[in-house]
Amino acid sequence: MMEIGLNHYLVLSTILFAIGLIGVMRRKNLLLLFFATEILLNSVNIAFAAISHYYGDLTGQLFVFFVIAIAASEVAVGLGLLIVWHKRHGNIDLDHMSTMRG
Amino acid sequence: MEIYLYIALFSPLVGSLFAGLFGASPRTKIAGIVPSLLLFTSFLSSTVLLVYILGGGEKVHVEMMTWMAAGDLYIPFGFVVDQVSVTMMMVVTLVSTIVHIYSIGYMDHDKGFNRFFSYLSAFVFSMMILVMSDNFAGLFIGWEGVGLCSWLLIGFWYHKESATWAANEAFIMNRIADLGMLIGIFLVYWSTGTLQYEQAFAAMSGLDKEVLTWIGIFLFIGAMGKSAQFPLHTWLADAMEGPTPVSALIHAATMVTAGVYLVVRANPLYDLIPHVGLFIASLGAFVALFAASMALVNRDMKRIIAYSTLSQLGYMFVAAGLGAYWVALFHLMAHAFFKALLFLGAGNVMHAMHNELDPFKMGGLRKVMKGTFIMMTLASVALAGIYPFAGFFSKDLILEVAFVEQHYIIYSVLLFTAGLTAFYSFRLVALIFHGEERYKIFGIHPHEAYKFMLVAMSPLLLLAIIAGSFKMTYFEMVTAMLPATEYHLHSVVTYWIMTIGTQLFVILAIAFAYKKYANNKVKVPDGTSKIENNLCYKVLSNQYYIPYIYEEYLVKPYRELSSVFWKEVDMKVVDATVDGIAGIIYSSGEKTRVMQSGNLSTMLKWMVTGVIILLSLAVVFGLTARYSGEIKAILSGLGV
Amino acid sequence: MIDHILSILIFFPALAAMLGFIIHKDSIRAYGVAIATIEFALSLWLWFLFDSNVSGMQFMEQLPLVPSFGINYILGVDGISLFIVILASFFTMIGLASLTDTKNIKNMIITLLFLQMTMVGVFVALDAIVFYVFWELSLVPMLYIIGAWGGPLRIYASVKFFLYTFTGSLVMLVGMLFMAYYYYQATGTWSFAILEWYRLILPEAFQLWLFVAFFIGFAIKVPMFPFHTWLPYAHGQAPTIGSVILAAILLKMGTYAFIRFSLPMFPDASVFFMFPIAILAIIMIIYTAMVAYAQEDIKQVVAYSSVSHMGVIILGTFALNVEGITGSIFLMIAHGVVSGALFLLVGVIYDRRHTKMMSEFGGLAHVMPRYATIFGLMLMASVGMPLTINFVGEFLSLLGFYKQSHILTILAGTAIIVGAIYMLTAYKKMFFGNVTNEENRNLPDVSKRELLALIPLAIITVWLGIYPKPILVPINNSVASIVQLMHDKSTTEEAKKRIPNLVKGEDVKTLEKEAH
Amino acid sequence: MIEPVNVSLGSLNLITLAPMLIPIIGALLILVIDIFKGGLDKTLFVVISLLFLLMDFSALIDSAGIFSQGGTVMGVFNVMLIDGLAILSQFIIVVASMLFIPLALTHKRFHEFSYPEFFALFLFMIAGFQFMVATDNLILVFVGLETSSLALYTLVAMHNRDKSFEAAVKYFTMGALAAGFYSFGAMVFYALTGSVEINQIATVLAANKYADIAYVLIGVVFMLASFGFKLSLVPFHTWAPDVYEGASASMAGFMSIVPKIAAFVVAMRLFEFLIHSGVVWLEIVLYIFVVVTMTAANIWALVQTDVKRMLAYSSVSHAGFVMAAILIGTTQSNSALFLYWILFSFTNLGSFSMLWISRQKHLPEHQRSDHTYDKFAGMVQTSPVAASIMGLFMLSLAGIPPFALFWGKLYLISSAVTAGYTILAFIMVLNSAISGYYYLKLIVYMFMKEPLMGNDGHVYVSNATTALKSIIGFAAIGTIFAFIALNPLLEFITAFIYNSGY
Repeated sequence: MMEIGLNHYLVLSTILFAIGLIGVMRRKNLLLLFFATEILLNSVNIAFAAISHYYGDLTGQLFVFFVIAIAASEVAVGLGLLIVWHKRHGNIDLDHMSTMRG
Repeated sequence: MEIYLYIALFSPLVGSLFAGLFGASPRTKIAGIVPSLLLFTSFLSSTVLLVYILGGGEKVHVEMMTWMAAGDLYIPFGFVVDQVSVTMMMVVTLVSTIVHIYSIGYMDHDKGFNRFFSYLSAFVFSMMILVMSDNFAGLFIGWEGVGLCSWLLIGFWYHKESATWAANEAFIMNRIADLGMLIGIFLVYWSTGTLQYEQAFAAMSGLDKEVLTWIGIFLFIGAMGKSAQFPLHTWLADAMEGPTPVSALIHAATMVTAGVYLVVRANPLYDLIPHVGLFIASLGAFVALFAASMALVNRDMKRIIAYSTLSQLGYMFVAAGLGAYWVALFHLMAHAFFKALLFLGAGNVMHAMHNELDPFKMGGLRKVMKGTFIMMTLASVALAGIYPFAGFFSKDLILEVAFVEQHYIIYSVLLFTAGLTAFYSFRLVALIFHGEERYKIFGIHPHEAYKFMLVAMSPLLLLAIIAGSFKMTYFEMVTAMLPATEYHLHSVVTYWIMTIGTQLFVILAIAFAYKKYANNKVKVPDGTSKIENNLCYKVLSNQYYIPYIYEEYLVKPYRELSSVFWKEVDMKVVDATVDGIAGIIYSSGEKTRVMQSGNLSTMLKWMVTGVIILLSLAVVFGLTARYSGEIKAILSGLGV
Repeated sequence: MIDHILSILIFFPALAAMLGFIIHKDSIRAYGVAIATIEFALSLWLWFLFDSNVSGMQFMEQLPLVPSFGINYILGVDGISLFIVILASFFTMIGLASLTDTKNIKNMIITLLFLQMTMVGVFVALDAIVFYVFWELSLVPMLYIIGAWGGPLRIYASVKFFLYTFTGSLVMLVGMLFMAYYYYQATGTWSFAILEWYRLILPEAFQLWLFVAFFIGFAIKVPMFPFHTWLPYAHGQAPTIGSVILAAILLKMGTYAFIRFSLPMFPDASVFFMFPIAILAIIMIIYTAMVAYAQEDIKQVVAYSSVSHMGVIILGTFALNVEGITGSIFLMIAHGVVSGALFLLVGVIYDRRHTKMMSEFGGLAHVMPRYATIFGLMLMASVGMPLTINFVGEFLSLLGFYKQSHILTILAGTAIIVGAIYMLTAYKKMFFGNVTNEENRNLPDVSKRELLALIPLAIITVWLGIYPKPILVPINNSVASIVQLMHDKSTTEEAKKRIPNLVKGEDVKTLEKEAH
Repeated sequence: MIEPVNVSLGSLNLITLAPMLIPIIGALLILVIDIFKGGLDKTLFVVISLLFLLMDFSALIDSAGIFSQGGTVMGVFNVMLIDGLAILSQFIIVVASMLFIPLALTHKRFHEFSYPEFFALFLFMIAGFQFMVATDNLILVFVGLETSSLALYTLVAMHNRDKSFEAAVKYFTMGALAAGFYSFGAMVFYALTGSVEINQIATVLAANKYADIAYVLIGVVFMLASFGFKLSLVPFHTWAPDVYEGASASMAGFMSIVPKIAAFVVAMRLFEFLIHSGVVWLEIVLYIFVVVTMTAANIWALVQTDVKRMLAYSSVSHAGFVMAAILIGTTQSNSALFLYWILFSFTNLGSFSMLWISRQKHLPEHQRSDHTYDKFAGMVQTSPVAASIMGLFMLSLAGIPPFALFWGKLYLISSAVTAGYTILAFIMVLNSAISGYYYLKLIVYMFMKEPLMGNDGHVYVSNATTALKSIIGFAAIGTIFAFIALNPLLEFITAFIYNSGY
């Protein structure tokens, strides 16, 4: 049985982060894009928690709490914007969102 | 005596300014009379100075004020009246007084009358500065001043394209020579530390031969321009576009002799560099022959006289180049008298003939223009150097000089030229005054000039006849300054053989000219006769194609090159580079602004791309740091 | 008041310009002329108070601005700058006096007064940053003048003028900052004072690149080949007054700066770059003269002729001896007067015909004899006729450089030939011949107002040509001190040899003076 | 039993928290007032905000006094850090905000100002920025960053136009990604050192001699990306032009100043120790960033047709310019950064305010965006004073002496020269030269072109009130007479920077 160590967590975190990044790049739907950013933040949370445990230091977990809080408020703001946008335009597609350019 | 110096110098200026006041007003006689009177005053003052100098007086030297002073350079407005300059002053003031008076009549009907006198007096003023200055810079002021006035006067009839063209040509060609002069002056300054004649010449004896040679060459280049020596000679013939009194004064008597004056003035320098002197003499001899040959076939009365002037200038340079400065100066003086006379006579003829210049279209004018006929004939005799006219004394002397100095080639060239001179002079006289009255075909009714014009010319006539008799007085005076070399042939026999031989040769030439042209068979050439299609004739009448060559190979390329410089180089290379750089910056903005597509997805991709680039840079850097040793080894293995 | 005369000279026009905003536009011209006249009188007073025998700076003013960074408001004049200041105020005055009616005349006059402030400021500033401030600031009014009152390509021309000069001077700024830093290293305090910088002896390597940095700024301003292409556009498009001031004063900033900065600060580099710069100058002289010859627009002829003449000024400057530098400074003034006058003259005909193409004219001498006369005089001055103002400068400049190189001087001397070629050709095209264009038949000759500007210039042209001494003496004294400074500061053998030592010569000269 | 935690209030040093607490209290107060009585006029909230900002300002002066006597102060469990950087940047933040708030007093009615929440959010945002700069704890930085950013997104969106929403969404999404980068970067540092305090991180890294340089670099990369977003370094700048265009001009002006100085301070704290410890990679990368940002933003600004968008790119370029100060990392350059930013604030505030007062509610047909160049054509003929002032700001931005920004550039370039970055100095000046073009373009339009048909000049001041005019006047005077205040300012800044050990 393999011992699950810090490195595994970190790798997991990195993989999740990469997934988040890819999602950020690929998604054309605003809502899914927000999901991708949540994945990003949460991947970091995993790593923080693991490292915090590794060092036996609470700072990391403190960070995690703050990240969670911030992610929550971000979602609030983001969804608010999304709703307004949807009300006005009837879609949440990124490709329709390019009146300003150049 | 200083007061006379100032009067002599500044009266022409006052006259010029006075006439200038009337510049814009309609023609008024007073604008001609006052400058003439002032010039006469100047002449009188010069005479006083001459008498004073002749009486063994010290030379008069004044320093009016500082002109330029910078660093070690100190240039005053200084003027000196010595034996050399007083000679020139006499020539200048005398001839110009006469020309002024003559012009009152000649320019009678011209609406630029007032302007003309203003220019003419200004010219005299510049010429006086030129001859009286005690330093090279002052000389240069006069030098350029006469050039300016010459430009104004040649282009006096500025509505004529040919006149303005000739004026510009004269100015520019003189400028080329002036550059040489200027460089000569610089060289004088940096090698002697001063531009005052006295100190500079005194310092020259201690200078390196090479430096002196260069000074001599550059100063002579200046002289070549003003005195229209080959290859800068073309302007003189074209300058005949100016009113005839101008040609008499500027392009015969005074300005063109400035070059000779310069060489004479710089005699201490040229004494030190005889090889340059020899070059000057050779060039002079060449020009004498060259110009005379062109005069042989020319069909423009004034141009013929102009070429003769050129030819005579050649004589003067021979004398000056061979060290016979006083002879050069003497010939200069004598030449001024008879040549001015010749020109003024030509002016009368022109007036009579309504500005017709082709002697072939005249003929038989002696009946209507007796006075002019006599004067021009005598002037031509003097020019040809027949005893006892002025030309004999001065010109034969030059031949003697060449002979005594054992430059036999020069001597023979000059001798031959003397014959040519006689021929073309009398060809002109014959064509104008003798033979059939060809002008009648053209419906012209010639008339003699005003009396007072002829009277005004008479002093010149007198001098053209008797100037030779002043030879010894002159010699005594001027040799106080110039090397007093007397040129005596070793044996009296040789002397007589030479003199008589020369005279005979000249007379023969005259006779030949008369025979050929003073008859009724002379026709107005129409380009069909055999002689006109002769190669020689063509070459000569086209002035050896030199003006053509200049036009084709200098002027045109210059114009085209200028155009290329502007349109191709300046606009398409220099400016386009600047605009191109700006354009590249701007267009790169235009091209890359698509990066800002406005699409959020793209923007996010850019951010991630940024991170990836940074990460890969980090990896590269990390690897480089890690394997720096190996990389170095590989690189050194590759010979980097 | 005497203690602050320079500040007054700088800020009086600016203050007046501010007040000008409240003046009604019908009386603004009178106001402008009055202000400019007072300014000119002040500058003459400055000359009156100026002690010609002192070679150093006079009327120094000093006020700390940013002492912690070594920036101080330092002013002073010496013989080199005095006359350019007077010239600046003079040209503003006659420019305003002869100003023709244009749109927005109020803006124009206010702008000109601001421009005057910057012009005076540049020439009296003795702190590099203060200098730089005025140097850059002068671009702005000029930009406006060209851009708002110019010809069809005015915007292109003005922006090009601005950006080109701006770029160059920014490079110069880096040089200045490095200079200050070097001073800081040497002394432990920051300073931008030019006179302090004079005391530094820099290693040659530093001198070389600093020289280049400064050179780029100055060369574009002058403008030297190949940085000159903004000038024809600027001149071609600018209104008359703009061209006049540009040619008469603004271009002189570059050459002045060479003498104020490059020479005394980098003597070794000056010697090192002497020949390359001289070659550039010669290219300027000959090449631009030829380009001028090819022009079809009379204003462009004058514009390119400016470049050509600036070449002689540069050459004189890099003669690195008293004769040459004195000559080049004198030529700056001379060229200011003459080219200013020529641009005014072109303006005269432009006002009448609204064209500057020479082919449109011909035979003007018949119609406008006075105009032709004054033009002729200025033309002769421009080609360097002795007894006109230009000759003194050209003669001394070339004379000076002859000491350094014979061949190059001969090449540069062709200025007097090529200059004559294009000028005479242009004159011939415009004034000689018969009146071919009917529109020219009834042109009025120069008016009183135009004469008001032209006559003083004509008088100066002749007067200073005959009697340049009152100007030459102060210039000479100041230049002598700079040359001596350069000699003392130079480190290389070559430089010591090229830059004359005047101390030995001093005794000889006094002896000579006694002898006279 | 759990021991009661005894923490004396004195050791908490709550005074360090005072400047942040004041705006928060103000924000809460506004919300409370609104709860009790809705529909109050915006002037009330403007005044309240101003008052609280003033109090904030005096609290800052207090801290400045403490700092200048006793040096750096830590407080609240060593989380708060009051050093020169913190104080200077807070000064800039608070003063700029005070100048910004009155811009709400427009002549026309705009949607956002009718909500009291606008002002509350604004004050929260200020507090967030203050937190960001007044700590070296990465957590608190993160909290401050996000507080202010989230408030900012909302403020942008409140302008209530299509473009504003689009801008807010873009800004928000990219901001979220940047937050992800930030937290990842912080995680890496935490993993390496076990600490989230910059001081600690520096100490630990130095102690093991940067053994894990590769991991450090990864952390740095993510931090760079995060701050690159905030500072709009190319290629993380793409939000800037769109957001500036979408936001109201006043908000855009605000964004070009305040958020960036906060980010600069954090970047300075984080990157300079790395550079100084010899992370050459960072130096190279920053060099590239500086050059690319300056140049690319400049050439994009060249081709803009809208003034506000041009100013957006110009702000990006200026940010790149100032980033050079962090790269150089000497006391002089850090002082130059602050000096530059103070002077830049005046000028940029002025120019955006000029745009703000010319804001129309409805665009005419031929006008494609709010502030096209065409709109300003011939401005000098109809409203010469406004045109002159706008021209002044443009000249200042272009770095024409003696206007404000010139001195900033001067000092910054001097610091580059002094530190041996001569090539960089040349690149900087060449970029200044390029930037001259687009600033000049506006001047050309205003002064040298003929006005468009039917433009009576009213449009340029259509939105002006006394308050707005005073702000602009203030900015203009500051721009012109900057050189008078320069010396005290420079001495003050240098002393603070030097005493903070930067």
